[in-house]
Amino acid sequence: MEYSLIILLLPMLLFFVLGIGGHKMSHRTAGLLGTGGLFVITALSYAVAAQYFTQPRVEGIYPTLIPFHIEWLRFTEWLHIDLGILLDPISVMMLVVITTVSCMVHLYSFGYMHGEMGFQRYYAFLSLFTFSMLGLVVATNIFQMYIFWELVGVSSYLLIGFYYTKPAAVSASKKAFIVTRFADLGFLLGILLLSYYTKTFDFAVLTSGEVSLAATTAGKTFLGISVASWAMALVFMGGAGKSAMFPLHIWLPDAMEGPTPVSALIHAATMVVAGVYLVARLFPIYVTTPEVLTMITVIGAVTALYAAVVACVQTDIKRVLAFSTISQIAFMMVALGVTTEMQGHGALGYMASMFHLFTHAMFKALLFLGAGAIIHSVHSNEMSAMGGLRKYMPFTHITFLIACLAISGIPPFSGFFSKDEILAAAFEKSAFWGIWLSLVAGLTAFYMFRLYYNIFWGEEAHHEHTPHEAPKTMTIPLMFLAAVTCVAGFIPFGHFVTAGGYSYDIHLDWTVASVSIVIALAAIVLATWLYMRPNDKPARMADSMRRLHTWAYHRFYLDEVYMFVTHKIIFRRICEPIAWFDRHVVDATMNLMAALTQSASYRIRTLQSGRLQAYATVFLLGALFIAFVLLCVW
Amino acid sequence: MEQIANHIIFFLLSAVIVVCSIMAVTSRRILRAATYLLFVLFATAGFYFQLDYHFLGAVQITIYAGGIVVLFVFAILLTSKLGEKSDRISSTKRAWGLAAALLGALICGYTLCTHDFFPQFAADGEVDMKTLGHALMGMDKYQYLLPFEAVSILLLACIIGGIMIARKR
Amino acid sequence: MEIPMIYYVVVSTVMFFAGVYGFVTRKNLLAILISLELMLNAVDINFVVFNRYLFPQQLEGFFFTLFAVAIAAAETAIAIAIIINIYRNIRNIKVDDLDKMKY
Amino acid sequence: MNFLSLFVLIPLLMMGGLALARNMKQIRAVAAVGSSLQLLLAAVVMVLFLQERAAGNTAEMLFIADTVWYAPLNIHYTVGIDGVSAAMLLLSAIVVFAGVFASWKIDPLPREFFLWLILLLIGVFGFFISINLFTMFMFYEIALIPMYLLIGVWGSGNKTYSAMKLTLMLMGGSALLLIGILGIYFHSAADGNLTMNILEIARNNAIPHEAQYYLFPLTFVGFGVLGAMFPFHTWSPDGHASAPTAVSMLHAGVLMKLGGYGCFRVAMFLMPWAATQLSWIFLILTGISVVYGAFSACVQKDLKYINAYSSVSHCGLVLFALLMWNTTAMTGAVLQMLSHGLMTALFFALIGMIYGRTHTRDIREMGGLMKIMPFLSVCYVIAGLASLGLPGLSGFVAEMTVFVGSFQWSDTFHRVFTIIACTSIVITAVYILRVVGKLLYGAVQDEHHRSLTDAVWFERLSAITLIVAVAAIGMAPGWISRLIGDSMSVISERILQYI
Amino acid sequence: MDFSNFLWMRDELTLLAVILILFLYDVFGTEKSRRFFSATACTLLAVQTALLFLPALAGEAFGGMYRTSPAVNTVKIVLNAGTLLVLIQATAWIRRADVVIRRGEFYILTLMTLLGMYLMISSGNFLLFFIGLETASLPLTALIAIEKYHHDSYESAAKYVFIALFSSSLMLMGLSFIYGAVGTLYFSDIAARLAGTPLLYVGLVFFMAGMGFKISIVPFHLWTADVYQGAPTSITAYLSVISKGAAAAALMLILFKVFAPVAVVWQPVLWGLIVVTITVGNLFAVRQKNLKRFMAFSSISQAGYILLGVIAGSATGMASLIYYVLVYIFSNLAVFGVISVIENATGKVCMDDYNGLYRTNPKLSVAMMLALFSLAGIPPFAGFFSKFFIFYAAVQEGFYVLVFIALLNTIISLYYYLLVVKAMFIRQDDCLIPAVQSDGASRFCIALCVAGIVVIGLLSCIYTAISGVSFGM
Repeated sequence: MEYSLIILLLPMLLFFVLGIGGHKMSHRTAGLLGTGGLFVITALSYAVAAQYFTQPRVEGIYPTLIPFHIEWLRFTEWLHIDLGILLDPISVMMLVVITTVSCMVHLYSFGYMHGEMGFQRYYAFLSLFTFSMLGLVVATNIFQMYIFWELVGVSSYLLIGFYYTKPAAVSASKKAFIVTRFADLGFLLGILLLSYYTKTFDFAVLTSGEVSLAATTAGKTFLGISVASWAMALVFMGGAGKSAMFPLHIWLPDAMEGPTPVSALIHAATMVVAGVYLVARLFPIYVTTPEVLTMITVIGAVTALYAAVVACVQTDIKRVLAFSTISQIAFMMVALGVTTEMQGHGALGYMASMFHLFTHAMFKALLFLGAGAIIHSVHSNEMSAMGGLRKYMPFTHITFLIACLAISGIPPFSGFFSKDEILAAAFEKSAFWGIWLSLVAGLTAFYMFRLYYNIFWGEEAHHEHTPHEAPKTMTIPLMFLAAVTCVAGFIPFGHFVTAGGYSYDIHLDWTVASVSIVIALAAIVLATWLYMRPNDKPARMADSMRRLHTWAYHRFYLDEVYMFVTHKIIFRRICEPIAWFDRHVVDATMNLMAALTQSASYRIRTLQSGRLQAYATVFLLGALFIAFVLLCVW
Repeated sequence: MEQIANHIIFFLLSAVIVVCSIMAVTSRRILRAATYLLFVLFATAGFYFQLDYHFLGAVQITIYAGGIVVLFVFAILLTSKLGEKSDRISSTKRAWGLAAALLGALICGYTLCTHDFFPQFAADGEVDMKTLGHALMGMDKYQYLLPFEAVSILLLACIIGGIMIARKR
Repeated sequence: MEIPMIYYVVVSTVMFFAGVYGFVTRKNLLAILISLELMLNAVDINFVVFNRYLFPQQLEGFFFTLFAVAIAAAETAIAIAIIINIYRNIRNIKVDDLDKMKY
Repeated sequence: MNFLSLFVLIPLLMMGGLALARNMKQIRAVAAVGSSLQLLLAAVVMVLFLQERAAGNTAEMLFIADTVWYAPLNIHYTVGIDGVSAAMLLLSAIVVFAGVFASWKIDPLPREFFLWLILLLIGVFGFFISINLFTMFMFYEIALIPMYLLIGVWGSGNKTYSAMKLTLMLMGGSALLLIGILGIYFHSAADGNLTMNILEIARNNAIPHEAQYYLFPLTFVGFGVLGAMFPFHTWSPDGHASAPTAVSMLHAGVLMKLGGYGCFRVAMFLMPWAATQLSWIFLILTGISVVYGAFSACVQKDLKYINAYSSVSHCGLVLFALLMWNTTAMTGAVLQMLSHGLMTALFFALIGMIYGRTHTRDIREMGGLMKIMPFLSVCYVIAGLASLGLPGLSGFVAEMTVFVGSFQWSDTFHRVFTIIACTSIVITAVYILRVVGKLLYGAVQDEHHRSLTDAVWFERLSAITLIVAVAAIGMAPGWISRLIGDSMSVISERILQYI
Repeated sequence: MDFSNFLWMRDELTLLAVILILFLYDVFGTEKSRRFFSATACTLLAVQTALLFLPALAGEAFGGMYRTSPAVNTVKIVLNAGTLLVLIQATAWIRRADVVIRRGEFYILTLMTLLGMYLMISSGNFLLFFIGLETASLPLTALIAIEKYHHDSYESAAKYVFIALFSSSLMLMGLSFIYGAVGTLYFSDIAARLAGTPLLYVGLVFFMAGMGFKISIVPFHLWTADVYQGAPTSITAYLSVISKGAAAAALMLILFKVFAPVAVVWQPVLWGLIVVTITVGNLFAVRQKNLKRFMAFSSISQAGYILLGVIAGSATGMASLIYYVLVYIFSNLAVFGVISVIENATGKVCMDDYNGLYRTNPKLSVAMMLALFSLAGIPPFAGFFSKFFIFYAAVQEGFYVLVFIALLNTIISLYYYLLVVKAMFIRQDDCLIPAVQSDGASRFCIALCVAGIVVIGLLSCIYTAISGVSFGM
């Protein structure tokens, strides 16, 4: 499968071509080049997937393939960064997800970004992102992953800040980069710690159990926690940053300042699940550190609830979707967190997580692209500017509804199946997490339908010009993704991707499923009652929970806390004092030495009084002084 | 007896030297200072005679007393009015001067007094002129033709320099 | 010759430092020069006395004094020439007028 | 005299050419041709070096040539290069090449400007090819003094003050250095065969421990001043801020590297025992440098100050990594030198070009330049990304090598300082993005700026040269890392045998 | 009488012949024929300098009164070269109407002081040494006062002569103590009979004070600034390099040859003097505005560096000292050459007057700058090498701390040298000094100095040659 290398190289080539020569091309050429390239890549990755999954299993699992591999940079005898392509079930699955969504987004952008300034630049960045993301998922070692991890970070930065004249976009991009960078610091330290003890970066070695982190760090603790846990927790910190886990999630809602297709691609479907992917990739090690898995579960659960609550009261449709994304990724994290073993019953969560990753990518991309179409036609992100759009935008309406149903967990849409597996896995672990997640699932259904009704039903807002259906380039991706959403649930996912690699037949646990369906339906009904027709019930309800509403609306003031910490503490209390110290203490010391010399020079000038006799006196006294000293010494 | 006379003369000369030296540096009338200097120089010549270095005493009188002091007197007459008294010396200046002089005298005196001189053997009478002449005109060790020539160049240079500065052009 | 050598030396030291005192305190340039003569003369006594008492077999101190006297004369001559020149320029020979250049 | 001396000879010929040049055109021609020749030579030397190594020559230094200079004092002119020197020569040649084009329109007194610049080059190149303490020191000082006039005459702002401060502080460093070098020389052999040849001193390994105890700090601090080690870095912000473009480029890009180079080539290589005993002090200082510079850069308002503090941080990392002794970290240090040299030269070139148009360096007075001068802005972003360690550009390679190397020490002291140093990657991101955000993005602050033009050909050439070099190291670091690692392992092994 | 003794004095006699020829020329030459006086003087001195390059003699004459050696010969060559440069440089100034009448005296007296210095460094007896010293300083008094109607000139002459007399009487006192303690004035005998007694030490201190006056060591330096400022620039140049260099060489010879057994005494003394000299000289120089005064303090601190060679007291120290003096002569004379050209043309000697000099007088500015860099010890100029070597010599003998202090002082000295460079190259002024058309002699002299500054360091043969003779010191 050597041609899988092309999947990586082609987008890189496209990036260079579009980045360097783009401004000389017409929009059309650039767009066609980018989109065409993506189609090729998509086709190739489907081919890879097909070939990979049709190959015979070895001892019951799909073998891990490394079709391409070079040493890139050698640090020590045993530590070296390699660049290569690693194909195993999850990376192949991710290849498919990424190329599919990316391809759709490329196509969609052709319409969405039509006539925008910097159209070529946009496609160049998209190519860069695709390249980086693909590189990330096929990484053969953790350092390669870190490299592409940083690259997706920067492409995300560039794309969020695409409208660089908009201050909000600029600060959002900055925020996104710095927050994830901070998380990456943890990731890096985690890598260093991990590699210091295991003496390798290689996934193959790390996950195959050739070296055991637990064994090499046995007995070593720091602050009462074992070094192995520290390492894995730090690595998870990187994942948490990328995947917007509480409390590092704050960048993601702001990231919605980027063009909507970008949000669909990066901030919904692909990059944000990198954290989940990372945990999944290193799962054989995580299994050996249960306390870290517990931490992941807790963080995921808290994030899921938090994001869902906040999503209920947001008015900007992209923000609702952003919080929904956070919440859904948290679901995946929880699913991984509740996984306790590599095989057997306890390994269900892993599969569920990957499955949800897959389905979520599709329907969330669909939601974002739909939202994009809406924004494209009403030129606003605010719900208040929408309402009753179902008449004007039928395709969008239908596809959006499908996505909403999918995310709410209504069968037979894909979300139902994957979410159900997660709930089942959670219940497997403990009823507490099961109930918690079921509740959050209910909230999800509620806010999604609140969104849906507010956009397509409800009171019709005043439009300056009549909203219209999006062009073909935009609706085709919508329809494609909707179709996928409809059928994806029936993919025998457990057959392809499981923790241990062994085939696993998904069978719905109907008790769990029926409970979740009931909760979801109840939530939908509530939303319908509240939002389908314009009325004052929502306002009254908000009034009745005034404080909760305000706090939720302001995202529990977490941004303000961050602002306080960064500006008031880091800038005011650290940076400025240091800069002051540098100028007024360190530098002043140097200047003081010069000033002292000058003043000494001024003080001793009277020695040179110009008077002959004073000179003679000094002369004589000098000689006498030396003589005196000598006499005293000898 | 001769010893006593020697001693008396020595103390007389010493008294003249000490007193006149001090007077020479404190007298406010410049011409008197020059006169005191003359006395000091004479007394010094006396020392030389007493030490049986008659030639040196003669040189002292002719060059110093006869030459230099006369030069001084001419210069004084040229540059100051008769009977003019110089201004009083400020007390700080005097204090510095005294301090420097006393300190110097103390240190030098102390060193000289505590030094263990080893007189090799008693001196024997006068140095005869022939020895002197040979020493001055010889080129061996302890003979001084070269310094003699060198000093002549120095004197020539000083003459040229002195004339250049002092003449009116 | 029973007079202890140190007597001479003490006298010369007194003379020398009297000269120093004069050099440092007098205001008239000629008076300063007179003080200098005292200093030079004091040194001559030292040489002579050392020669006579300590190392009489050679005449080194003797000749040093002889040449020192000659040099002193030359020094005096050139110093007086300078003083005369100053007098010609500013009509006095006070040392206080010679402190234009300082610091 | 072997062909390495050409590195000194070509600049000399250039000076001759400049003296004869009659007009601006000829001056430029001389400068451009000379710097291109120098670049070519550096590349050729690199190739020859690699060939020789490939042919199995494993001597510490290659192409050694030794000429007696001052026989009575045992002073020789000795040249030779190892992998690090070859890399530094190439770096210098690249930066110089870019610098010449960046100062294409220097005004006033172009001839004098280039003359001084080239004198600086003689110092830099001479330093890197020398393996004799005396010649090393001589070239080191040659490189320092032209700075005074270059900043004083062609600089901006408070230039005389900055120039004086820079010169005096660096001279202070070299004062420490001189005594250190003489001390090393007089202890260089136990049998009386004193030598100034670094290789021979190392071979003799005769410097007594008590002498190392004071000679090591002298030489390390002496070079450390030029390497902007806290608290001796304060010449750097003012100096860089006032210097003209090409001088900032050369100074931050190449000259500061002399400091780091000297630290390991002289201080650590010759006095390995003291290095093991004393480096903890300097580790603390350089660890402080790294974060301190970065934090300071966060609140600066002048573009050049930001970069200068960033240089303090990055150069601090160089020394920090050197003091970790192991081959990986030391290799990382040299990579960081190369990387910082290139990207900071790029930064200063761009800042100079922007300043030349807007006549301000205050980031509060600028904004939205991306729209007005896209080429420069994109280059600036690339430089920024290189600085904050984006994979694919040189900064990443260097930093990661440093961190991985530093992390090989498992005691708490080294761990703590490694982690402190690692945090700089976040702080760097903060200040780089802050500048990029304020300067390039957002709305145009000053309406007059709308009429400004983008880069012209020589500016583009200058920037592109550097970007290509940054990207080349960033994308294919293997060979250069191997090249450096081979040379650094000699030094690190010498030190490691004492612990 | 064995007149062959005089054959040893080849150098002195040829110089004396030059002086006599000039004397006769001055006395008997007509007004018209004296136009060539300067040229003749320079040529004759050049010829005499060339004669110095004859194979050097080594030995004693006049029963040890006079001694010569290749090292001494080398010092003489260096001094001669410096004097020649000064004379060439003075050509323009001495042609000025108010001093041209004293032209003959100028050359004769200058050469006589040179002769005095010859005697100083090749004497083998304190008597001859003292005569040489006086011959080297008394005519200088007349030379300083040569512009005798200028207040500065006679003020400085008065200061010089009185301090000179004071110091020589103190030195005589010291010599008398030494005589009293040792019993002879012949160098070789002193060295043989030396015993450390307080009397000897006090005598030694007074002797060093007297030499300190000539070299201008702090605290015996106070006359220096005033005299340098007041004297005509050419004389200042002569004082600052030749007189100082000769004295330093003589001090080294005497301390090392005569007082080597009591080195434990004079080395610490010298140690302290060096520190104080360099530091105080530098501190004073920092604030100076008048360039000649500035150079005076600079020369004081340079004297401190020169003494490093003395304190080292080794063959390397000797060679480094001679080399240092040679380089110092070239550097300082270049500076004074420029100062005097500008002073002759405009009468300006203030640093502020030099603002923007590069605009109008680029060549002079560059010469000045190179010379200042050389003085500051910046490579690749000769000053760097000479400083390095002298530090080398001192460190070789273990004077680490001393060298360290000296090195820290080089920072201050660099500061004030750069002040001048700053004035010329960086500062701008409305009233610039106009373009100065200097005369050929000055130009030649400055060019020679600059060539020396650039070349001396890079050509190792000069140092090697000096080093080769200094072992036989």
